[in-house]
Formats: sequence, structure tokens, C-alpha cells
Amino acid sequence: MILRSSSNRSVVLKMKEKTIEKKDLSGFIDSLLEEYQVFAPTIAEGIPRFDRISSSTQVSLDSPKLERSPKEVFFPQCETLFTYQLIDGKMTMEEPPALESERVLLFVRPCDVKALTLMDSVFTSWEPKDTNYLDKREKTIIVGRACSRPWSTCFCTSLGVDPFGKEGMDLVFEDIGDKYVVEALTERGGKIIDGSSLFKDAEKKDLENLKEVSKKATEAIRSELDVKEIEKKLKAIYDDSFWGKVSEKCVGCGVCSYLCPVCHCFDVQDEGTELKGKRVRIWDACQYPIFTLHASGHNPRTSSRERIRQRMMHKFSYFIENFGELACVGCGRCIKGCPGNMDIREVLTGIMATEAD
Amino acid sequence: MSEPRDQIREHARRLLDEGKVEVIIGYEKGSVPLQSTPCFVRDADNVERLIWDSTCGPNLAKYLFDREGKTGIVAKACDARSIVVGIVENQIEREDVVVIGVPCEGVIDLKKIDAVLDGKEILEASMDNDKVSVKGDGFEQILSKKEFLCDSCISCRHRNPPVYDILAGDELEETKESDEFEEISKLEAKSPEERWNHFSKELGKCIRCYACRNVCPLCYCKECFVDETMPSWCGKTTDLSDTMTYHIIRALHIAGRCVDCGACSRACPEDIDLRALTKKVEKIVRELYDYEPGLSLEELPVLGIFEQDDPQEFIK
Amino acid sequence: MGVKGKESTIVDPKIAASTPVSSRIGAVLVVGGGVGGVQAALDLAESGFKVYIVDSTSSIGGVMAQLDKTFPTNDCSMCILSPKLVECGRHLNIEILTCSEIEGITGKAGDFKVTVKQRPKYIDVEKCTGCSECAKYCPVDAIDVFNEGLSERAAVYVKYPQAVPLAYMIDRDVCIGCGLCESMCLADAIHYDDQEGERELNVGAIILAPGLEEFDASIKSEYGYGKFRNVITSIEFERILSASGPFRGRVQRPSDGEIPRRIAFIQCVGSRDTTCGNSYCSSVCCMYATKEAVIAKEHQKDVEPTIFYIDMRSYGKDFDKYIERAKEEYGVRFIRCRVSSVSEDPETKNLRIRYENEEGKIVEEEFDLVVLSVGFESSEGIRELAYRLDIELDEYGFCKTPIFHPLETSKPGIFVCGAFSSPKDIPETVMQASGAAACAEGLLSPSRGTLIKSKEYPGERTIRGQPPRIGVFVCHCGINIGGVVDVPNVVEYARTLPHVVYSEANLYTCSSDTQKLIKEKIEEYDLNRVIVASCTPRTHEPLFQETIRESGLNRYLFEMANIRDQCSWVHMHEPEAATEKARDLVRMAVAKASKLEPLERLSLSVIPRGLVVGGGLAGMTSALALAEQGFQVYLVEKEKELGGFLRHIHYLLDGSETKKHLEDLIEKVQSNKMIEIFLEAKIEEISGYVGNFKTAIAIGEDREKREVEHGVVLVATGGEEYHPDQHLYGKDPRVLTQLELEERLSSKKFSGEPQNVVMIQCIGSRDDTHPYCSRMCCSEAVKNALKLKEVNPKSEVFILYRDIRTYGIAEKYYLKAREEGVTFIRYNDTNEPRVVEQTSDEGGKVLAITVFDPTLGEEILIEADFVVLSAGVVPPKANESLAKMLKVPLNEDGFFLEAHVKLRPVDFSTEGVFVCGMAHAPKSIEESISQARAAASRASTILARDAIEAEGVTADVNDRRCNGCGLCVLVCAYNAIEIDEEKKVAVVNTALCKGCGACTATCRPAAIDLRGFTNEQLVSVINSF
Amino acid sequence: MTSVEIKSESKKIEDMDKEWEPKVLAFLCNWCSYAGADLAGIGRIQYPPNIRVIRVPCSGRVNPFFLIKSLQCGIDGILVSGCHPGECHYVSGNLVARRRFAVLKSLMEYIGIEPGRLNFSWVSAAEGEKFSRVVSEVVKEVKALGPVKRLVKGE
Repeated sequence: MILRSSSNRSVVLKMKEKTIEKKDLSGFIDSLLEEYQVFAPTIAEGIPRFDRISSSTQVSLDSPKLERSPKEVFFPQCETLFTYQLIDGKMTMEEPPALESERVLLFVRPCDVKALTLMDSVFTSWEPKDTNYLDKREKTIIVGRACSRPWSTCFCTSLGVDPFGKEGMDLVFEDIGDKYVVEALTERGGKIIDGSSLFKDAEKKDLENLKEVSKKATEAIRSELDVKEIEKKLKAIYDDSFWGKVSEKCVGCGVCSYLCPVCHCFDVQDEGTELKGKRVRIWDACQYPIFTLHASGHNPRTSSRERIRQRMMHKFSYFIENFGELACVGCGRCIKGCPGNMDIREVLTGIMATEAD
Repeated sequence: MSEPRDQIREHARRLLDEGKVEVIIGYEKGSVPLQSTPCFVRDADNVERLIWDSTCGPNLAKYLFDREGKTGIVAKACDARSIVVGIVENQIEREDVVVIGVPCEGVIDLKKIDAVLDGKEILEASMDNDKVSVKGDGFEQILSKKEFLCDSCISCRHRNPPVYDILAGDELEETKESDEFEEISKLEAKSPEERWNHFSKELGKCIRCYACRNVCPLCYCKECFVDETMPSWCGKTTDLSDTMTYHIIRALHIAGRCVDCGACSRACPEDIDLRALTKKVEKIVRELYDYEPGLSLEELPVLGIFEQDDPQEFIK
Repeated sequence: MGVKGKESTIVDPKIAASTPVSSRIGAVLVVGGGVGGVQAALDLAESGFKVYIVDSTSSIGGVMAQLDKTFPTNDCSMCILSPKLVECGRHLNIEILTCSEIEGITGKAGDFKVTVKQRPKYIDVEKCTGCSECAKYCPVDAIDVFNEGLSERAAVYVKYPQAVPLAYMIDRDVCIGCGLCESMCLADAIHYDDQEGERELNVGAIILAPGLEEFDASIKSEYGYGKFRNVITSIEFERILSASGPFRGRVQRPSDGEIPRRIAFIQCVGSRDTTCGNSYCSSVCCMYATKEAVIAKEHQKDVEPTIFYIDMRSYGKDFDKYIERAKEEYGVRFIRCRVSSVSEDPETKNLRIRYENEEGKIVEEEFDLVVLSVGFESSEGIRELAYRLDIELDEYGFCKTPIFHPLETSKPGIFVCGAFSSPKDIPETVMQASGAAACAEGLLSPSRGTLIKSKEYPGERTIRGQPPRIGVFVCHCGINIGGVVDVPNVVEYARTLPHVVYSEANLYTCSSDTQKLIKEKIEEYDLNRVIVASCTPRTHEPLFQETIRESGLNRYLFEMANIRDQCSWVHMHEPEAATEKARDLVRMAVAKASKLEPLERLSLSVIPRGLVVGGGLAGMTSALALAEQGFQVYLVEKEKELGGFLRHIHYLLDGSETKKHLEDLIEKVQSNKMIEIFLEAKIEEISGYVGNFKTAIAIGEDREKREVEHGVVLVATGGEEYHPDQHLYGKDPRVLTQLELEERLSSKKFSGEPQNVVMIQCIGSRDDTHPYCSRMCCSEAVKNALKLKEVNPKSEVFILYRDIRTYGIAEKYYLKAREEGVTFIRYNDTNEPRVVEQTSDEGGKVLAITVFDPTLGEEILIEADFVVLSAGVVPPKANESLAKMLKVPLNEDGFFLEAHVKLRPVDFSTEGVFVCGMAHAPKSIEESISQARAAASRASTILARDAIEAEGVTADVNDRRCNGCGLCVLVCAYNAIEIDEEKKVAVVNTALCKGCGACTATCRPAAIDLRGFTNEQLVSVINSF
Repeated sequence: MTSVEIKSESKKIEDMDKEWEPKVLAFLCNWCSYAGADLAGIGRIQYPPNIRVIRVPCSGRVNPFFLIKSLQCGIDGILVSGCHPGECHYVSGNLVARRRFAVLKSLMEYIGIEPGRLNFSWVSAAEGEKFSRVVSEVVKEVKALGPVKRLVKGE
């Protein structure tokens, strides 16, 4: 039963912390599976990603690589908007049905949850709301996990994201060694642990441990950037030769956008014939040369210079104008994924170091 | 004789100083351990940024396509072969390019190293001729470089650039130690069903990010077939049929052109075994028409020509 | 006369003596609307002359319209003829006068006045829509002449469904005057009080193409025609076989409608028969009988056809292969004999045939149906026509023509073509028709273009931005389609498809009334794309394209679904699956049609000069024919002198010499200022395209280079005598070829002693390596045998033959040879004669020939002084390279393969290239001349124009996508693509592009597309399947 | 229901009982193979009705993609037919195509597409007999393979 809209999702309840032994985690997950569709980090064909699971054994919390962001759980790479068919000269159209049951998304990092809230701004803060996204978002309980193991490319703290932040979560798991401190942040979050005997009230020692772990994790983030007032800087250097140089090695693939937890641009395609087919939306990427190709053949962004600039402007300037926040959470996925090793941290440093002509 | 790296820097400095080129495209140290990144040097004072080692994987020929002005480029043999194809296909002006050829013993495959580290993150690394030492939180390991070379480098038959203006480093002896098409033959030996399952699984991983296409120097089309409409050649979703179609057509498009530089495989974020396709088309063309691309500026595209007695056993 | 310069181009003294050049009339009268008349009319009209066709019946089409199929391709006769009839019917410069006869003529060549009498039709041709409502209500049942009396029709009728003009007429002989038709006719076309009319036509030349009549089989009373109902003529059987015939294509016999299993064909009824005065061979009966046998078998699996024949005269191009197929694949039984009588079993109405077999035994056999292969003969009407026009006929009542002027009557300015001058088949007729047109064109060339109107098409509708509105017309094709495919179902289904706003079924979508209807529907439903689901676009697309053009639609907004040749005909026993397939094909056509776009045709200028390759009889004749018309000609001959094969022919069948003719011809060619001759010349390269060819020639011993530009190419490379390697030829000097014998005879080397001469036919013909008949060797042998007899009547001449093929009036000389004591001994391919040298009784070395004589039933031995081998004709080796340069095909035997063996016998698929003479196939002098003139006529349809239109289907580059990689340049076989180095994109020369699409399929980013077969269109079709 | 509806309805019912019939698509060059197919028609040489023809100017016009697309569309078998080498109306379109198809066929079979799905032939304008034989062979082979599954695009 869904009682609330996403707008009051941020109402945070203060509940008593609980703990669960790590060995009991699978029991908890399996119990969830009886009632919900469960999505959790898993490894598919060598790639760690959030996927629907059917057993707790599929969950992988210590994958050797940073997992893919969970955005595809809400904003799948490909999504059918409607299908159509011509029968005896008459056209019929059908939309895919809404989700039938509630879902639980397990163990999302704080940066990725932050990214989800940023996507909420895009898809649900304007009319008309994106019903495809909203349906999935509203029917999904977000279970976060505090990030106690940052990667060398992480720079979330520089962008104001806390590896132990809880914003946007319904429930959070915090790793303190052989157990997790579990905190329900919303009613919905509380609902899924209520009545489970696996959860015990947290002891004082547990909470102290938690503080320690949290401090250590924050310190472990090596990258420190100063992006203060970057939106102003970007406007000032819009026409700077900096963009020509910084973009030179970009080959125009979609890896950065596809790996980014915040990137949300999509393309709408019709597939099929005049007799039958469907309309789908698929991820798009602003670095593709044809991203802005007009039907007329005109393309306002002909080179990687304009495209890289657009990418940075969007994330660090336009998004702030529209929603008051940066569209980057510092997860560093794009850094490792880029085939040319283009590093967003270096681009940001470069921007901040460029003096307007 | 000095190190290839120093020779590269020296030639780069001279070319820039003498105004022979406007830019030198080479490699510099990347922001992640064991990764290099393309480097564009316009000022002779910056030539020290240029490096040459086993991390210099990206095929820099990519950056010659659609470029104006005189350009110097650091080219491994496979990069040089891509340049040759580019010249033959009217995409690169021979006189606009100064090829600083570098004989190459192979570049390392970071994915292979990551695989043996089992989740431990490399924070520091160094290399010498045969060894790679990696360091991270609480670990240090020394690896034999040879074991972590890219697959395309292991089967490489052309370690010396076939075409160059300046050679940095000494020519290497070509090796034919292993069977170049060993992996392909293994797949060929399987049943159609097994092969189908293999490719469904591999290509099913594709997220359609087009990194493979975009890093490939020979994918220089202004508009890729996959992006075209009227007609739409293949759906753009991750539907298996469409994804496979994309990869099949890409393989056909590089048939008789691909020089097996391995850039696509390295770029793939999903670790798809793309060489299983590219190497196969290379093998087909080799077997049917006895042809290897990118070795001579006089060659003609093998699929644009014909012989009266070309094989045709498959035609009823 | 002050026009001497022009005058010099006129070669014929008879013509030169006619009307002054300046006042010649640029119009031609064609008498007879059969396929010959139609072809002549189209050629003339296309090259700038006004044409009148006068036909005595109610519509054009002639005998060919009555035929079911044509040999040797089994093309549906109506299907290939109908487009030409329609074209004639709608041609702006052709006026058709039906139910008309020539009354009288005045004037002379260049300016005739002809009076034509028109019988009343009682229906206004202009008003009649051919809707058939009148016939539906007419209470009269009259005999249907078109169906040879095998069915009935109303008193108000149209000759056949595809008739042109498609206007009904009333047969007042049977009309009861009830007035029903008049009250039914919404078009108000019926005029009972119609009167006989008269027209005076002023024309510069007349072409006679009245054809011949069929022999009246009842004269041969021993066969029982007219007495026994199941004895029918071949033309009646033709109607029976026809899908639009009396039995809708079911093989039935007249007496009881039963399916006849045993069918006998009796050959030479009214041909090769001195008892009825027709000693000539009708030339076509062997082939049509075999064809009818094959088609009957196709219609009805259990039919057992038997053909009773004397000699199998399958002498034409690819005819022998057809006979072989009939034997091998269809099991047609061929029995060589002369049938003595046919009798009827009064009970069963079956027929008993009595004949003497080859062993001399009398045999009787029973059949269910007997078909008499009737020959051609002249008629009273034809004699009347000849009388009125004052032209001479020969002993058979055929139009008399000199061998070296086979298209000219005895009266200047009046030309002849087709069977009227001697029996001939369709391609020969078509060739002669074009040839006669060339004669008229030559006479009237100064007046070309003076009397014609040019066709104005309505302005092309702009359809850009409009959604497709598709009309689908599904053809029953009589029962060809409708008998298998559920046509109404397909029509209904078409209506449910996207963009289809109209669909309907037609009995014959190709008929001229349907063309009108299509135009009406385009108007009514605002159609902007049209689909016809019928037969093959290879024959019918142009017709329908023309139709939609007349409605203001670009011709490329048309698509066909081939539901006949590739559906109903090949899935005859699976009507459901065929219907399903037809639905799919229509759906696929709709998918393509909805993506069709208007295409433009580039206008190409024409260089008004011709290149003739080959300086033999055909080459020289065609060069002269073009020069007569005022076109400059380059004549290329590989030898040092002109003349070709004809230099080795010294006299003709009638004994007359050829030398004078050849010398005259060479003289005319050499003295003609319009002709430039290159001797000892070799063509090195031909580039360009119709209207704009460029040819590099190497001339003389020094291979001096010359480059010429011209608009057309005429291939007249001739043939060569086969060089035998059998029967001691080349080993024994007494073994000669016919040409060698002829050489000796003409140089009087045979004047002395009587000689024993054995001639062996089919040397290098009809064998495994040359599986074709060389056509001329039988006449050649007869000719030389007669000459030997003439030189010394005591000479013994033996001709060892397989079939004597002295077709047409050559048969006369065969008879003569027999009369003069030439011995004919038949052998067959399993029993070939053997020639050895042996010691004679007198001790000398003689040639001994052993051959099996089937009438004696034993081997006989002939001693001969000479053995003469009738060596066949083989194509010159150089044909191969020329064919490659011209991009035209050769047939299996190495002769040039024309565009269509029946109706385009001198054209190639490649526009602007034509063939004539023995380059095409072995043929006689008359035939070569006719064909040479035909090639000139066809060529003049191009040369007479200022510009011609290029194809609309050409490659097109999308600059935005093109990388300029040059792969397209590499795969283009026509050098039609270049890379613009400035823009780095490919550029197509539309004039050179042939529209093959090799570039399109090669281009990775699909930057180059093929208009008319675009990627989008083809993918759309694939998607729709 | 209209008569057509009744017919198609009863057809559907029949279809269920009928054994599976493959769908075969043929790309025929206009000058040789299409003419050959017409000739088969003129000769009334019967062959299985499973085949649908797309007329193209030349076998050289056939983009390998068309074949892949056909498989995607669920077409069970494909035939491409052109002029014999040396007989191409466009001189060499078929020879360029031959290389293209050789690579395509090898690659597709390697990926696991059954060899019988993609078929190529040379059929001249005079080979109506051969055309029908080729079609019969292809249909037979495809029938033995069963419905195409690999590379077929789902709903």
C-alpha cells in the first residue's frame, strides 16, 4: 500500500537504531523475497550491478569493482512507452501496465541515492510528471548502505555528498564489522524490518563503532576539489580556448553518461512497421555527435569541444539553475570507464584554474 | 641508442621547433595507475609530457581522422596500419602526417591485472621491461608483464610499423609463436548452437555505449549506420537481436580493414570479447582473398575489388 | 532541282525517280494491324512520321492476338502483344482505321492519295467505353469468329477483351434490331443508322502488312475437317488452349467437351502439297504444333501428344532446343510420315489415323482429337488489294519481292513486310516490319517531323508532403491468375493495408479499358501511388507507368506485384497457398509503394551519328539505310575489303548471280558521303551510353587511332563458316565445304566430266558443340546440287540429311532438285554417315560413304568423287570482346542475344545498341537485309530525336553522410562515380549511372542510395513480410 | 462477419492443423534471376509457394544488412540470386556481391546461424528449371531446420 507521494519522501523519522548480525543478513533478504520484488547488487557476467534477485545468495556486497549505479532500476536503459498494431485496417495502442507490487532496492550507496533524488527533480518536479519513472520510484523502498569503502576515484565529499549520508533512504545499513547498524528513516523503511527477530536494538558500543567507521571512511576519500561557485566560473569561460584543449581526446562514446548515476537524457525511438510496432525510450548520451542532430541536418554541437562543454555546463551550471544542486555526486565511475582516461576531476580543476579571457 | 621515449621526445621537439607539424599526438601518464592518456603537444617545451611504455594502448590514429593541418603522431605498428587504411580510404592525407613509428612489444591489459587482484585497488604502479609492480592498501605485488598483455598483442604478427617517417626505437623481430587464430578455431570447432549461445551471452552484455565504435579509427563514418533513420538499420535498444545485429554489421564493416589493434576490446565497459568477431572477419578475408589490411599504401580495399575466380562454393 | 546534295543520300533509283524531295508527305499508311503493322507503325511514329493503320477487322492485333503462347519461350502471346497494341492505340501520331479497306490509290512514291472505305460499326468508337453492358443484354447468340466458331457471342461484340481500340460493334447480319443495346448504353454510343464512310489519306509511303490467310482445311477431305467434329485446325486449338478462349484454357474437344488424352497433330496441311497448289513450306507449323503439344501437356498432365511430320523444320534461333525439350521433358511423340487418312468412330467420335511409317508399314492409330497444322495461303482479299494497289504477286499469290530488296514491292513507295511476301514467324515479321519502316523513313526523311503532334502530358502533380494514397488493381488475367488465386480475397485484403484507399479486381488490368479506369480512379480517389498486381514488371511496367503519367503522376509512383508468373502459374495446384502468397506480395508492394518518390529522368542529347560494326551485307545495308535517312555513319570492317560472307556466295537458289548486287552495294556504300568506312579496323574501346557513345578504333596495319562519337551502335559482325574436322576434311582434297564447292562451280572448275557428289548436311550444326541449326545449309546444298545438275545433268548428287529445311518458298527448289534426280537420304544422329578412302573396283582411290537408309532399312555404300560438307555457321570469336565492351549478352552458342526473341529481335536491353545479320543467328540474304534495315529503323527512333531521357533509377549521394572513402568508385563498373576532392564526397554522373546499386550496397554509412530501390523502400518491404 | 472474415477465420483454424511452412524471402536480380523466375512461370514449372520475391536491379544491390534484417524479422530462409559470373547485366555487380556474401555467410555461420538459412545462387534468364530447383531445395532445407529462432527480434 502506497500512501505517500515522493514529495514527502524526505520526511525523516527518527527511530531507534537496530543491529543485525552479518550472518543473518541472508535470512533477512530471503524473508523480503517472500513479499517483495527485491533488487540488490549482484554480479552478472562479471559486471557488478543492481538487478532483481531471486535468492540472497545472488547478493554481492564486496565486488572487486565498483558496481553500476542503480538508475536502471527506475530509468531502464530501454523502456517501452506503448505498442501499436493495425488489425483489419484499425489501429490499436497499448501502454505497458503499472507495477503490480512494491519493490525493495537493497544496499545503495549514499552517492547513488543522492543521484536518485537529483533524477527525481528532473522527472517529477515538473508537469507533466514522468509516469513511467514515478511509478517505479513510488513503489520502491530504498535501502541504503553507508559507504565504508571508497574507491581511489571517489570525490563525493568535494561535492557535498557524505559517504554516511542518509538523504533519500527509507532504511540504512551501516557496516561496523561483524554486524550492521540499521536505521529506519521512514515508515516504509521501518515496515520491512518490523517484526523481524533478526534485528536487535543497537547497543551503545555499536553506535560508537559506527562513529569511528564513518570518520575513517570520510578520511579515506583522497580527492579534494574546490568547486566553489563553479557555475559562475563556467559562465565566464564559456567561450574559452580551454574547451578545445580539454575535449581533444574525447572520442564521443557514451560510457561516461551510461555509467553516471545522474545522467538521464533519453532518446525516443519508434520500432516496427506501419502494421505494428512500439515506441521506446532509450538512454542517450550528450557526447554522441548525433545527440543534437536536427532532422534538418543541422547540428548545433558539431565537435567534442561543444559537447564536453555542454556536459560540464549541464552538470555544474544549468542543473544548479534549475534545481539548485549539482548534477554530479562524485562517484568517479566515468573516470575509470573512459577509454581515453579523461578524468572529470582534472576537467573540474582545469575549469577552476582557467581565468576568463 | 636512447630509449624510444627519449627519441620520441627529441623528434617531437624538433618537428615542433622546425614547424614541420602543428601538433604531436602521443601518450602521457594517465590519472589512474597503469593508464596512459592521449596527449596533444603543441609547444616544444611540453614534449617531456610524452611517454612511451606498455600502458600506451589507445590507438591514436583515431585522432588523425577528420583533422586539419600537419600532425605528428606516435604510432605503434597497429596504429600505423590504421593510418595506412585511412590513407587508402581517402581519409588521411599522407603529406599532412608525420608518423613517428614505434616498434611495440605489446601493451598491458589492465582488466587482466584487475582480475588477479580480486578487488584490491591499485593505488600506485611502476614498470620495467618485463615486470609490473603494483601497490595498494595493504598489498604489493610484482607481476610478469608478458602475462598481462592484451590478447591482440599476444597474437601480433606486425610489431614494426609498415609505414612511418621516423622510427623511434629499434626494429623488433617478428614472432609467430602462437597460433594467431587459436581462439577463433576453438570457437569454430563448436556446434552452431554452442557458438550461438556463446555470442548471445557475450553480445547480450552490450549496453550500446558505442565505446568500441568510437575508439576504432576505422569507424570514421560521419553518421554510423546504427544511428541512421529512414531506414532504421537496427533498433537502438539492448534487445539481443538488435545488439547482435549492431555487432555483426560492425564486424562486416571492418572486414578487410581491421588491423586488430584491440582498442575496441579494451574500451568495452562490459568486457565483451569483441575480438571473437573482429579476428574472425580477419581470418575470413585472409583465407578467402589472402589479404592483410594496412600493410601497403598501394593496396585496394579488398571488398571493393574482385577476381573472376574468387571462391564461390557457397553459391548454388 | 537544287537539292543535289541531299539527293545523293538517296540510293534507290526507283525512289530517286519519285516525287521531288521537298514535297514528300511525312505520313505513312500501314495496311494491316497485325504484329507487323503495329511494329512498323510504332517505329515510324517514334521516328517522326504520322501513321495510319488500316485494318479490315474491328480491332488491331491480327493472328497473334488469337495465339495462346509463342515459341520458343512460351511467352503468353497476348501478354507480350498487348502492351504494343495499347501503345499503338494511345500513340498520338498513330491513327487506327478499323473495319476499313483500301479502295484506290493515286499519286506516286512520296505523295500518294489513298481512298479508304470504312464499314459502319453502328457504335461510336469515341463514345464507347467498352463496358460490355450492351453485349450482356443482347439476346442474339452468334458465332464467335475470334474463337474460331468454338463459342458464341452477342450481335454486339468486341473482338477480344484486350482489343484495341476497345470499342464494341454491331454485327448487323445477325442483329435483330430489338434496341436493347441502345437503351442499355449509358454512353449513348449506339447509332443504328451509321453509314459507310470514306476517307482520303495523303501519305508519302505505304507499308503492306496484311498477312496471309489460313489454308482451308476442308479442301483436304481425307482428313475429315468439317465432317468430324473432333478434327480441328491448329488455330482453333490455339483458341482452345487460350485462357480467354472458349473453354477458358481447359483442353476439351468439341464433340463432347471431354478432355482428349490422345491428341494427334498432322503437319503440312495445305503446305508442301502440290495437290492443292501450295508447294511452299509454311515455315511456322512445325514449331507451333510442337508448342501446342507442349502447352496442351502443361494444361492437362495426361495428354499424350503425337506429331506426324515430314521434316522437322525447327530452323530458327533456339528452336531445336525447344524440340528437344518437347521430346525429353514433355514426352511429345514425333512420327515421321505422311498421314494418308483420318476416319471417325461414329460411336465415340474418336478418330483413326492411317499412316505409313518409316519402315514402309501401314499403321492405324486411334486418337481423341486431331489437330490439323494448317499452312498459310493467299486469299481473294489479298489479290484484290494487290490489284487495287497495282503491285505484282508471285505464282502463289504472295507479294513479289526481289531477293536483294525483300521489303520492296514492284511499285516504288510501297513496301511490304510479314507473311504477305512469304510465310514467316513473328520475329521475322517484326524484323521485316521495322525494316519496311526504315525503307519508308529513307524515302521520306526530308519530311520527318512535319506532320506529327507531340505528346503533352498533364503537369506532374506535386505529391511532396502528402500522405500516400494507394490504389491497388488486381488482375484476374482471364483465368491465368483468377483460376488459381482468390482475387476478390486479395482485393479485400489490400483494402485493409495502410495507405490503401482503393482496390479492385480487373479481368485484364492491361487492357485499354482498364487503363482508362485506372485513370478515373486516380482522379476519383486522389491516388498518388498505384499498384498493379498482375504479371511481371519486366513486360508490363512501362504500360502502367504510361497510364499513371497520363493522370499527372510521376511514372515512378508505380509498383507491381507479380502474382501470375511467380505465383498462380507456379503454384497451380495450391490455390490457398497461392492466394496467401498473392496477399503477401500485395502487402509487400504496398510497403514499397508507400515509400515511393517521384523520380526525374535526365534529358540526354543525342549525337545523330551511327556506328556500324561489320562491313558485310547486313552492316552495309544498315549503314546505307541510316545514311538514306540523313544520318552520318561510321562503318567498321575488320577485313581489308567490304563484303563479308557474301563474297563467298556466288549465285542464288534461282541461279541468278550475286556478284553484281554485291558490287553495286559496295559502290553505293563507298560513294555515299554520309558513310565513313574504316577497313582493317578494330574496335578497342567503347564508352558512353545511348545517344553519346565514344569509340576508339585502330585502323589499318599501323593501328592508327581514331576516336569517333556516335549515338547508336549497330552490331553486324556476321558469321563464319564452320571449319570441319570430320569426314577427312583437310586430309583429302576431295572433301570440300559447300562454300568451296560453290567457289569451284562459279569459277567453272566443274565443267567437265559427270561427277558423283555426296553432300552431308549438319556438319557443325545440331551437334553437341553446336546445338543449333545453321538454317541455310539445306538451301545451300539444294542450290549447289541444282548447279551441279545444270553443269552436267549426268552427275549423281546425293544429299545425306537429317531434316530438309527448305522453309518458305525455297521448298520449290527442293522439289526441283528431287525432280532433277538428286537423291536425298535421311540419316539420324545415332547413325551418322562415315567417309573413308578406299580403292575402287577400277583400282583408283575413291571416297566411300556408308550411310543407313531408313527406307531400305539397310546400310548403303556410295562411292563419290567429291564429298561436300554442309558446314554450319559459327559466330566470330571477336563477338565476346565486343559483347563485353557493349555490355550486351551472347547466347549459349555465341551469337548476340536480343532483348526479346519475339518482339524485340534487333534490340538489346542496353539502349542504343542493335543487332542484325548473322551476328544474331545464321540467316539468309533476304533475312539479313530485312534485319539490317530493321536495325536501322530501330536506331533511327533514337537518332531522329534531339534528346532522349535517361533512366530515373540512378544512384544518389547524401553528402552529409558520405565520407568520400571511394569504395563506390571502385565498385562502379561504369566509371559513373568520382570523388570531389574539395568536398570529400562522391559525385554520381547520372548519365553514366545504370542504376545497378552496387555502390549502394557497398556504402557503409548508406550515404549513396539507389533511387527507385532505396534502402528505405527495400527495408520497408522486408519488414512487411 | 463478411465473407472474407469468415474465410480468414476458417483459415486460421485450418492453419493450426497444418504443418509448419517456412517463410522464404528471395532477392532476385531483375535481368537474370527474376527473368528466370518468370520463365519458370511461363513454363508452369511448379515449386513450393513458400517463397516471396523482392526484385532488385542486380545482386550487387543486395546489402548484407537486408539478409540480417530478414532474419530479425523472423524470415526462415533467404535466397539471393543473381546472374552467373560473366553474365551480369551490370558487368560485375555480381562479382562484388560475391565477396560481400562470402564474408557475410561465413560470419553468420560462425555466430551460429544455421548454414541453410542464407542461400545464394546464380540463375540465368534461361534457367527457369534451375530456379524452381533452387527454390525447392532451399524450402526443403529450411523446412528441415524448423522455424528461425536465432537473431529473431522479439515482440
